[in-house]
Amino acid sequence: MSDKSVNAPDSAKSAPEAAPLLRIEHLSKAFRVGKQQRMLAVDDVSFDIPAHSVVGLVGESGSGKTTLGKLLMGLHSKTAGAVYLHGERLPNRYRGADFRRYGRHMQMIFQDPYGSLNPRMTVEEILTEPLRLLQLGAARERRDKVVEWLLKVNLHPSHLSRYPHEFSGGQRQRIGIARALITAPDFVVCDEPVSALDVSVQAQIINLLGDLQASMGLTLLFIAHDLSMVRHISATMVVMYMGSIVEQGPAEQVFTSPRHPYTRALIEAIPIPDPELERQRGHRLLPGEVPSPLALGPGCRFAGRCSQVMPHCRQQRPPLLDQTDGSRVACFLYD
Amino acid sequence: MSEMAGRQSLDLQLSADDLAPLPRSAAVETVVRPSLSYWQGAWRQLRGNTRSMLSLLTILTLLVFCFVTPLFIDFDTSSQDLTQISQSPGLARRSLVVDTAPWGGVAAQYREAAPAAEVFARSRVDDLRLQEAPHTEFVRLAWSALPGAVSYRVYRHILEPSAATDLGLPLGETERRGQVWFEDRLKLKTRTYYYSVVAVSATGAESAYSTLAATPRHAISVLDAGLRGLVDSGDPEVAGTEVDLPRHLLGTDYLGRDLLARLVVGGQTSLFIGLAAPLICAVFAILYGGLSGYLGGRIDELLMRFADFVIALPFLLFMILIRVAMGIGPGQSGVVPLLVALVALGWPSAAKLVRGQVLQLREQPFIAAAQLLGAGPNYLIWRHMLPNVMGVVLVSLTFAIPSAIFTEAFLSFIGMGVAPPTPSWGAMCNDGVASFLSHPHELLLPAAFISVTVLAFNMLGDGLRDALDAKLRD
Amino acid sequence: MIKTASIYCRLGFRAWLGLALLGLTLPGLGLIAPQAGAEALDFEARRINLAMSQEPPDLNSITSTDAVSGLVLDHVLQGLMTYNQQRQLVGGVAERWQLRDDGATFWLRPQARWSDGRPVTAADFVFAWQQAVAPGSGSEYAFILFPIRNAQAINRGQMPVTELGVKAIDAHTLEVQLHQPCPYFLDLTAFRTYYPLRSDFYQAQQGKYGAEAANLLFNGPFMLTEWIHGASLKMQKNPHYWDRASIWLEHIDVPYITEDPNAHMNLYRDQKIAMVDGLGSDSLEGALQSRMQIKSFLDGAIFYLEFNHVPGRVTANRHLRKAIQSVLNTDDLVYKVIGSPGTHPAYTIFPRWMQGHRDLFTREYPPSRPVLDAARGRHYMELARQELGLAQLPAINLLADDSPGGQKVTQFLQTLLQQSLGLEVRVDMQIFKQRLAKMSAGDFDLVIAGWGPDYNDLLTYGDLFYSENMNNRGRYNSADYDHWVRVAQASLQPELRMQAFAAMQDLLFEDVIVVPLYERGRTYVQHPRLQGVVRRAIGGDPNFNYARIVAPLDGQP
Amino acid sequence: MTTAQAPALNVENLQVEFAVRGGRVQAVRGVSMAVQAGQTLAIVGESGCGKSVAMMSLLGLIPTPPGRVVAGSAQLQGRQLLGLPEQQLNRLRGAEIAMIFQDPMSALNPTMKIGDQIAETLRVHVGMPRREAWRRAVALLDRVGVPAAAERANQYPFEFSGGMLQRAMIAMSLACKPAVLIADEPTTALDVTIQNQVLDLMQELQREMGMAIVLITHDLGVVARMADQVAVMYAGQIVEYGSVEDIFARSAHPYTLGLKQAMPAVAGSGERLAAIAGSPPDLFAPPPGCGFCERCPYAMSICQRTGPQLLALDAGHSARCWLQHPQAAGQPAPVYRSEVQP
Amino acid sequence: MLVFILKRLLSGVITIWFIASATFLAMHAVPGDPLANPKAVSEEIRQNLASRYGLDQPLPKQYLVFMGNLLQGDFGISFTQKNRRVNDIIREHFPVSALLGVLALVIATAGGILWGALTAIYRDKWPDSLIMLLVVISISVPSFVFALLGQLAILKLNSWLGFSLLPVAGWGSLAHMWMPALVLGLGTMAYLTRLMRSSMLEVAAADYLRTARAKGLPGRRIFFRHQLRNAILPVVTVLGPAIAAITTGGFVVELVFAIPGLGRYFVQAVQQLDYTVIMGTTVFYGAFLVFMVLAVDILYGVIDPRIRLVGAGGE
Repeated sequence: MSDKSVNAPDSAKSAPEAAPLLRIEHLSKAFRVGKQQRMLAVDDVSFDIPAHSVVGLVGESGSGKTTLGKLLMGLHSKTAGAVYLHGERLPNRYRGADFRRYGRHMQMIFQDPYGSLNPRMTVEEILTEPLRLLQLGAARERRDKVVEWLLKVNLHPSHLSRYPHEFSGGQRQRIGIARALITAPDFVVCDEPVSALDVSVQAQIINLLGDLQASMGLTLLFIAHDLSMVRHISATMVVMYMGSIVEQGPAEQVFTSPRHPYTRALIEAIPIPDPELERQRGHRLLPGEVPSPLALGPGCRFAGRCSQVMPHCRQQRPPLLDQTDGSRVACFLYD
Repeated sequence: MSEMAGRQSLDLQLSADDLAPLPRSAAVETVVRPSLSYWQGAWRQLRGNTRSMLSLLTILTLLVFCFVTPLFIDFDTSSQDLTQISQSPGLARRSLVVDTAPWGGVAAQYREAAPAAEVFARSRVDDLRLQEAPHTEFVRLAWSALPGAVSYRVYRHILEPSAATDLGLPLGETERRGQVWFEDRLKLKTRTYYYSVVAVSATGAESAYSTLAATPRHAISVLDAGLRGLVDSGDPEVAGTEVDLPRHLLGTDYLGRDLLARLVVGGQTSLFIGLAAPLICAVFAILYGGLSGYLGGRIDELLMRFADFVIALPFLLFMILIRVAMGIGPGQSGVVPLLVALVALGWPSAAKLVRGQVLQLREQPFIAAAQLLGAGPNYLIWRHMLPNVMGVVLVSLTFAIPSAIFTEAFLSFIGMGVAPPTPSWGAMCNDGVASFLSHPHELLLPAAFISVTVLAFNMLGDGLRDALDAKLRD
Repeated sequence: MIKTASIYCRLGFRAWLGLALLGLTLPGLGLIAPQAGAEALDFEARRINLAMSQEPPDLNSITSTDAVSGLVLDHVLQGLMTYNQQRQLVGGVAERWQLRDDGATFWLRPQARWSDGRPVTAADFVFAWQQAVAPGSGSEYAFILFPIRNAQAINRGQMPVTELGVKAIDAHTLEVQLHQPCPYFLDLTAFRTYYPLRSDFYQAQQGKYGAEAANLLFNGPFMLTEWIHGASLKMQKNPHYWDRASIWLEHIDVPYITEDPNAHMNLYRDQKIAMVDGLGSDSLEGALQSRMQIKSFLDGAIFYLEFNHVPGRVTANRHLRKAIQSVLNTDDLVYKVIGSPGTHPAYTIFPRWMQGHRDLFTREYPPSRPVLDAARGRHYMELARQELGLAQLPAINLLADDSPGGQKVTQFLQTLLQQSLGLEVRVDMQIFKQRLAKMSAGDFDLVIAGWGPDYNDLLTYGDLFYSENMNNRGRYNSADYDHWVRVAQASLQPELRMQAFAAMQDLLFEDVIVVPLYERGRTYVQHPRLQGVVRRAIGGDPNFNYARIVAPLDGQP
Repeated sequence: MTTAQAPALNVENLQVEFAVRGGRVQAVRGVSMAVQAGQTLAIVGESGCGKSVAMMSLLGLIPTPPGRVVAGSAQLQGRQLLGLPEQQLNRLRGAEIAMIFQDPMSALNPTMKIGDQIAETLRVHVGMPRREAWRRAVALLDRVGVPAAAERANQYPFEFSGGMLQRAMIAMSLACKPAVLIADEPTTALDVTIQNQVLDLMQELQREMGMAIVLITHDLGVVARMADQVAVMYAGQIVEYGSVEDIFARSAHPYTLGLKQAMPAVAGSGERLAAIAGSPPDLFAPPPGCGFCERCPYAMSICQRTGPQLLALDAGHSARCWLQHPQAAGQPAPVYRSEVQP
Repeated sequence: MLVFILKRLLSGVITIWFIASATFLAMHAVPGDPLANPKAVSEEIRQNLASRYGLDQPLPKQYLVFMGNLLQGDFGISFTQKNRRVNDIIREHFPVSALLGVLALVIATAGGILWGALTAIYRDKWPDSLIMLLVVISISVPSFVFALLGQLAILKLNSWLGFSLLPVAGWGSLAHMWMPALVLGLGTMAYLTRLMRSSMLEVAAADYLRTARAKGLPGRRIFFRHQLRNAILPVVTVLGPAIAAITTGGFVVELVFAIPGLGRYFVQAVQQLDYTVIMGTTVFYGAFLVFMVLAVDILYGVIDPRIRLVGAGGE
């Protein structure tokens, strides 16, 4: 575990007794689809995010991970459940003042490096905006701070007067990171920050994020569909499937010895960049696809694709149960 | 395949220098291209488009032509030059000043003996002559009396008559018995006319015709010339002198009004309506559509339903109705009712466009990012949404302008546009249609101005759309 | 990456062009469709084709008011009296007649028949006239029957229609009682409101009389056999018409209805119609170029500038009116602006073709002509200003309608008054009905008005400024004028009447009741082989009852 | 490597340019590669490196103009592909050589039934009658694992999920049993579990039909799983070429190494990722030297001046790097770590 | 789909109610007297007329009466066309406008698709430039000018040929319609050509077209089966507004070519303040347009399976 030191201060992992920075309790979000139907995008999700730690959230598309991130930020109203920041319950539906209030503490980095920057604003305007809106620092200092952050994300002060379209995807993502972090928040949701980027650029961003997390003592919720990426950056891993958590535990452990059949299938599906290993391991195919969230049976949502499905899996939903080692799995196999 | 290439490379001998490690460049990246904002970029793109630039130039020229030149040149749109009615485009002409005092005519000798009917039908008036040199103020004809004639019919043709049924315009019939003269004042032009005189007997029988050719020269009456300050009207010697009439570069209309002046001032009307209506629409559309899209939910539904209603109104029918319902007071130009009608019916499509854009923008991450920073609705709308909506609005505005100009022209054409004497290009077309065959310039000139304007705005719109699109794709 | 279309569809360009042309010419297949009766004249079938500017709005003779309906009605119906080819008043349905101070008797032709073969009887006239004055019919021309005893009271709803002074003595004798002596009553009976209606047929239509061709019964030379609204009309010779022998034409077809004068001209050029009426000065040149025979006639309409005489209006000031009179150059207006041959400058409201006592009225009593003098005009203006006690004369409103001809004159006047008098004139351009409403309400200072005759007597013009006449929109009120009108109304002495009209004419000039502008001449071209078309100011115009087609010469189309 | 058999697809010195305002972009700068029947060649590289353009130009799919194949030859089972007239090319495309694309949703005609789109290929190339073609299309859909194929054939693309669409796409491209299948990032838009299914399907079909696959991808994991041969492309050129073992176990180019080390899975958990700094050169004005030299941690001064040729290392393994020049043997070279954590 | 149509029908009915009310309001706001006549009418006669048309009632009452009649599909009796029911006027004249409009629309659509496709195929070559030049001319010249020129052209053609190939004006046979329809459809054709061109180019760059080429389909098949069909979709969406523009924009053409369409009646009715005809025409046109737009939407659904199968059921 010592090799984690670069990414997260030891305290984060070794002090579970400390109150979590963010506590999520029975959080749900339902969207209305059409006139009658409701779609549960996030379904009764609870977990803690300890201060100064990196929690990874993985799942396939449609698993509700981005919705969860937006719920935490107040960008969606909460259908049920609660989120506590430093023990303070966050409002269910945010108003302007709430954003101003919590904006200093919580920020978000977005997936799409193209859509996340206003194309009509210069880099300076984009980076000054958070300071101005949250009324941080005097006008004079703001510029210094912007320059400081520009350098921190490896951009040049001469870029201040430039527009987003003049930058490459990686550069834009770095501007996005600077915008989110310039207010020095405690907690940042990174919503698939690298999935739209090339491999070599992904590494740059991940490194940058890691460095900043360490130096600022940030708490990150790192949302991704790439398990190896999550494993690389985070201490804890939360796996979601169709709006619910199916497994949660230390990243390394979840990655190397997954428990939930879904997690296992997910990990097995990742091609390993080593031909020999790749050829050695058998490919157990996870059949089928993520079913429609609108027509769900009473049972386990994974039952339809699960290789170890049992009859009562189809009748009843397995609860997310704490395991002896502190991880949690929602599967009757571990009941 | 690769062996060959490899061998070539291996032949190359490397020196120690070659193998020296390359000094590391700074980690901080630089961008080489010059910085351009969205609008700068779009402008640069637009500038590269010859057609758009030509259109822009045309539009600017038109605007200068209609709005700036009147500041320096006083265009008189209402003064009527009755000596130069429906003049084709051309330059100044010399004109003779003539005295137009009423003419007493010439005396006739009676020859009472009426010949037999068939003799009368074969005979014709003699000595048909011009009493004075012909000019455009009047042509005075006289002839010898024909025995048995009670009156004479006078005709005028522009071609040489070929038969008794081809004498041309029936100018009139002499009213008094024994009147053997006639004064023609009907719209005379400087061209050759063939005058024919036919005698009519008491029984209504007509004699054969006599014909005379006359070519009037351009003239202006003493009275008129005096009124217009071309001559000193007190001077008795003035008749017979020559004066220079004012120039009408693009000719005149049916009241002798200067077409150039009317085109300039008409352009003000047309362009004003064409620009103002879409502009007001755009402003309203931004407010309405922006509000609708931003608020969303029930209000959005309600607002959009109303917009749909307005869209569903039969456009031209309602244009006419609203315009007529608004009415035009005495002396008013009627621009306001037209503007109101255009705006009242024109805003919804632009509003829906804006709403669509706002809905799209609302989902953009940068809006969410600003929201997270506690940006209020005002801030979001003004700082983030509006600048991004402006491009689309601008393009739709450019396309709305020609259609507004067309609508104005159409309404004026069917007589429901601006009120005369206010000129507008459409109203001028309406005026010109009647005389299209004889004086095509009265229709073609204003129509050409409409066409050029519409064309320019359309092409500019095309270019603008391409330019803005290209910038969006970056 | 640059994404563009590449050309991969290698159809030959010619194939495409062919396809495109095919698509465009597909509608042209309709060319094969036959066009029956499409020629302007048909000698064999005795048919002429015409175009009208609009379709007849109302073919019910008792309510009809407009000229287009009048044109049709004068072909298909006939009153007691009628006008012949020489525009003289002759017997129509009436064979003989007698006009007295207190009434008139008409003996009807026994041969007069309705188009269903039944005879036209005196009762048909009684019914028609009663209907016309009945308040429920809402006839706007009811007043024209007011010389008949009790007509006005009935129209006001004060008496039952049966009290109308008209009786059928027997089937062919009609007895009329007059309210007061009416020297022009015979002329009135040629007017459409006096046409007969057969009660059984009329009532069988249940209020739809005149709505369609089938809802009409005819006693005139022609029958309306087909009426496709807005598109076409067809008239056919009435086999039951009493004077059918003198009717040569078998068919009058109106296959085109359009307001666009250019379309009329183009149709004529294309030999589709036999006549184009109302040529504007602009179409003359083209007509001359193609050597068309151009004709003109005075259609009876007099145009004048009417003032609002209501006290309080600046135009009630005589000097202001004088000022306008002394600068209004009608010659320029007629010769240069209107420029239509046959249109004459007017100096009185009595047209030049109306008979006086022995000669034409205007020859017997030539009207005074104003001397055009801008200086004097301004002098009058100054006088008016002083009388009105104003520092500056206010802008005055010139009410006008939005017809093209109206606009021309309006703009001419506006500029003229502005330039020569410095009088600011604000044009109040309104759509037709709005202008009428404003005129009736007296909401104007100046208005360009026109008047067409209803019957062949100077009084149809002269009583326009009678203080009780509703058509006196300027509300001119002068005891003198009223006196002379009453003389002209009641007297049977022609000389005295002419003197009365002359007195009105003098007052018109002296008091500047209105400023006459012009007498409208209509210019038209008609097919050279079409003859006998009657153009007239009184009665429906043009009239084809006596028209005939000259046999084609060899080799001529 | 067997040389007895002629390669299914053999590309030599392919050069592709795009005309842009003010000049040309040299998108593909002399690419040579070969793939045998039943084998898979993976082309790896970052976006914009020219890998897709190279393959599309073989099928005449790049828009012309502005695109243009400047030079090179490409032989499909010994037949020249480049410069073929459109009609002859049409006979080969879809029949002998087929291609599938990254985003199946946009790559299928939205207004045409899936079954029709598959049957269309058969009708055009084999001349099958309509009904038979439809039956075959259903059978193909069934073969690629689309459940209830008969009904699904009647549906439109928007009614399919991404994974199913990609299966349909594969069915369509393999309908005529082509000798070569070019797969352009076929799984990038898909979730891992679905990617796994699709890759599996491709392998299965390859075994069954024996076609050669050219797999364009940026995911080294997919390469490791699928490829026999690998071509690493950078800035329009192949910088390293070899068997999959060569590339993974003995990578000879700093770029290949950089790509590998940038992957979190390779880097091992908790370790700092080895990012490649900077970005690829602008091919509008390619640098005179090595295209990677700006970003290369081992760059020497010659790299900036002269571009290296492909240097053969072993049989079938070559790299475009001066470090592999015999005279550069003493230089600090990239260290290859073979340990990959499972 | 059925639910969708029913829903749209309902909203169409509400729209028509809105149109009717708006017309009623606007019309009664027009100053002037519908009963005014060039010859003065006595007060009694006026009263007789007013009660005949119900104009003596208070405005709200008139509105209710009007709405009641509207529900029964009765527009009343014309003020100026004495004794004629507005329903009859519409029944007789609308088919003329509609026929002309349909023909114009057919010409416009067929021409637009054809020319648009042509320009896209010959992009940046001379046929493209030529057609686009014509398009640009067509959209920038007012329709009344075209109408006049069109008529003149027929006249010249006839006199050059020596016989009447086409009638210069009037109504009756197909030959009468073709020039007016062309003039009427010209603007829309130009617009559709532009739309089709850009749509074709957009589709040409679409991925599925690349797929089609990769499948080795012959050019013709790609063009017709893949490109054209998808490129026509946006054209279909604007057909609704195009129908509106064409059917209500026919005044000028109807006037110039002496065509007994409804448009002319409307202008006349406004000038004559013929209340019932104004109401009738506007409401009828409004209803017609509402249902044409609905029809186009349904047509679009038929052509585009994405709409047809998913329906318009919310987000």
